[in-house]
Amino acid sequence: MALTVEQAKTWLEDFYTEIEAQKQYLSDLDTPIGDGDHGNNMARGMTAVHEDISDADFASVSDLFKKVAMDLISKVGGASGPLYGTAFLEMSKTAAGSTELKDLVSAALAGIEKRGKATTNEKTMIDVWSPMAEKLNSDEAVSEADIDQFVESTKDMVATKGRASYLGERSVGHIDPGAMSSGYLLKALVKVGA
Amino acid sequence: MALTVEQAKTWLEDFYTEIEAQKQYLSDLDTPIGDGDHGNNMARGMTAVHEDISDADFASVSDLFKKVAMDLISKVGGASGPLYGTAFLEMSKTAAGSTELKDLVSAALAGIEKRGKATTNEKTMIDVWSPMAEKLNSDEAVSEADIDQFVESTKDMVATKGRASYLGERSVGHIDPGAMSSGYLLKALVKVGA
Amino acid sequence: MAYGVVIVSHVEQIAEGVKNLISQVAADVPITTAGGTDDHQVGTSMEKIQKAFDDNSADEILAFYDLGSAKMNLEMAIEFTDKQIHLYDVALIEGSYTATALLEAGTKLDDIEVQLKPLKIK
Amino acid sequence: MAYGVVIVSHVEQIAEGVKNLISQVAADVPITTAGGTDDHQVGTSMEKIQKAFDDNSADEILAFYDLGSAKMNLEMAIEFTDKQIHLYDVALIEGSYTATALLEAGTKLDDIEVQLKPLKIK
Ligand SMILES: Nc1ncnc2c1ncn2[C@@H]1O[C@H](COP(=O)(O)OP(=O)(O)O)[C@@H](O)[C@H]1O
Ligand SMILES: Nc1ncnc2c1ncn2[C@@H]1O[C@H](COP(=O)(O)OP(=O)(O)O)[C@@H](O)[C@H]1O
Ligand SMILES: [Mg+2]
Ligand SMILES: [Mg+2]
Ligand SMILES: [Mg+2]
Ligand SMILES: [Mg+2]
Repeated sequence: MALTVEQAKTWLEDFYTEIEAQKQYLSDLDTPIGDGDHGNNMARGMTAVHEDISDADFASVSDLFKKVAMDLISKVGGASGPLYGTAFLEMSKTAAGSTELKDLVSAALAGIEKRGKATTNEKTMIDVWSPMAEKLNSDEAVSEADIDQFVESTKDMVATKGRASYLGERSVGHIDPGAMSSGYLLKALVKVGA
Repeated sequence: MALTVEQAKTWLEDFYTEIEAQKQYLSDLDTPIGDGDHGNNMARGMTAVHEDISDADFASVSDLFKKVAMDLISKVGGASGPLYGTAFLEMSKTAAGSTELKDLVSAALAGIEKRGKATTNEKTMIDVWSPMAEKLNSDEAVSEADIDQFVESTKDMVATKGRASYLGERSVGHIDPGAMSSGYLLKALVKVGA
Repeated sequence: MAYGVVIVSHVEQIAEGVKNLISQVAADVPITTAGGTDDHQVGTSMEKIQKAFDDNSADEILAFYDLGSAKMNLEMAIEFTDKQIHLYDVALIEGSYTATALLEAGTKLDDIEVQLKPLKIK
Repeated sequence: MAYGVVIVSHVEQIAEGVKNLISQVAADVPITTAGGTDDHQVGTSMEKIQKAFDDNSADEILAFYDLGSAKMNLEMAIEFTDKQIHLYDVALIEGSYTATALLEAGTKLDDIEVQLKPLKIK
């Protein structure tokens, strides 16, 4: 269950492909409860990641994640930039000691919570990362269906963080776009089978 | 004590001349406790007034004041625009019935108070208009020295309205620029001897 | 859309920029602006505000402003217009963003005003 | 001047416009801005914020922002800079205007913060 540099690259390339494919859908999710740019934001960030990692060699998972973090921080432009950026920065630090999935995901979650000053049930990406970390930490297997379900759970929540929070009760009935992109990221991670 | 059209024109032309002469000083007064534009604002407004009235005939004081009001409203650009504009609008309405100084000044004061949602002792032009109206209404003579003293009284006040109010206690020790320009206006009025 | 939004600022760039920011979350809300004086200086213009009221396709308008003297010009313009204007003493950017996002989501004016209340700072 | 001001907005025009508005009442306060993303879209950029910190001639900075995600980028930039940054969750225009006018008048930071408190809306 420890991630190699090759697996990490596959993970990120798969995520890049998925973001490209789902770009419009992610922005559409962001339209009723946000500013309609989440897909474009993520695509801008992941294009930079793809360009920087596809032909490059990395001495460690930690180095690779650091590069990813910097690209996301500087290219995304929306809230998801500092959030995913911090997630990868924290994973980079942790990966210097351990690349166990549960350690990486827990580090990412802590980073997102710190950066977003948010917790579960606020209708954000945390509602995907948090149950994911919990399952991994209790050594349970996590299926793609589990992750779909974490994403889906944000639909009935009232947003209290991010742009959707301005809508209050009106945010109910919509899946959170950042939860959806986090779902893609974590499903791609599960698929590499580390 | 009733103002004729000729006297009113003389009044406004004198005020225009004084504003031109004191433009820099008024802006300087506005610098420590405002945005340093009061002299320019008033000059812009009074230049338009001068151009519109100097060669024109007016059937009544009321018509003349209405023109003045419109020029000040559209040209001044700062808070003093709607304030002086409303003062002249109210004087225009009153002048249809009476051009007694005390009636005109009382109408102007009421207009400024309404527009600025302000009262005395807030370090604004009201601190000049209000004691002026009071003296006129008790049929006392008002000298230029009296008016100077109304203006001077704003120096020790704490501003609670307008831009100077952002400075709170720090506004003490400075004469209010709008009080100063109102002083010029009222001294010019006293001088026409209506 | 039944409601429109008018943004009044002392600075043309602020008025335009706020429009950019909020139209991103509310493609269907008519938004017009009045920024700066007629000669593009820092200040406000009652005529520009009247034009922003007129040019707005809605008959009922939520109006937002930056500093106090903009409010005075707004109130004068309100006296001269036939449209129904609601004037809010809230933070300009944050208040107009909140109101516009809620309008886009079809929220009733009463409910919008409840959400604006904590943003009242003037 | 011991203190500088940094304005962070999702929109370049807003950041520039706020600078215009507040520099009018504070000719001596160094003011720098970070508006929009690197490619001039609506959003914020940590690199632009870092540059606004660096380009500001003051070593101690009061920072203001519009929406939440700007704050996240500000906080990241704060972790990377050596300057001392004070971040305020106040209305962007009204708060930065108040603070800058008071700085110009030589007010102490403690007293400025007392005046900013009622403008805290985030
Ligand atoms: N404070 C926060 N904490 C955690 N996640 C957040 C927070 N604010 C926003 N998000 C996440 O970011 C997503 C929006 O990202 P994006 O659209 O790229 O940024 P923006 O809202 O700035 O346009 C939301 O769907 C949500 O998942
Ligand atoms: N609410 C108010 N009530 C009465 N007078 C006011 C008010 N606000 C400002 N003023 C007056 O307006 C003057 C400032 O005018 P000016 O500098 O032309 O406008 P601005 O402050 O918009 O730049 C102040 O000196 C004060 O006398
Ligand atoms: Mg978005
Ligand atoms: Mg965005
Ligand atoms: Mg002024
Ligand atoms: Mg001004």
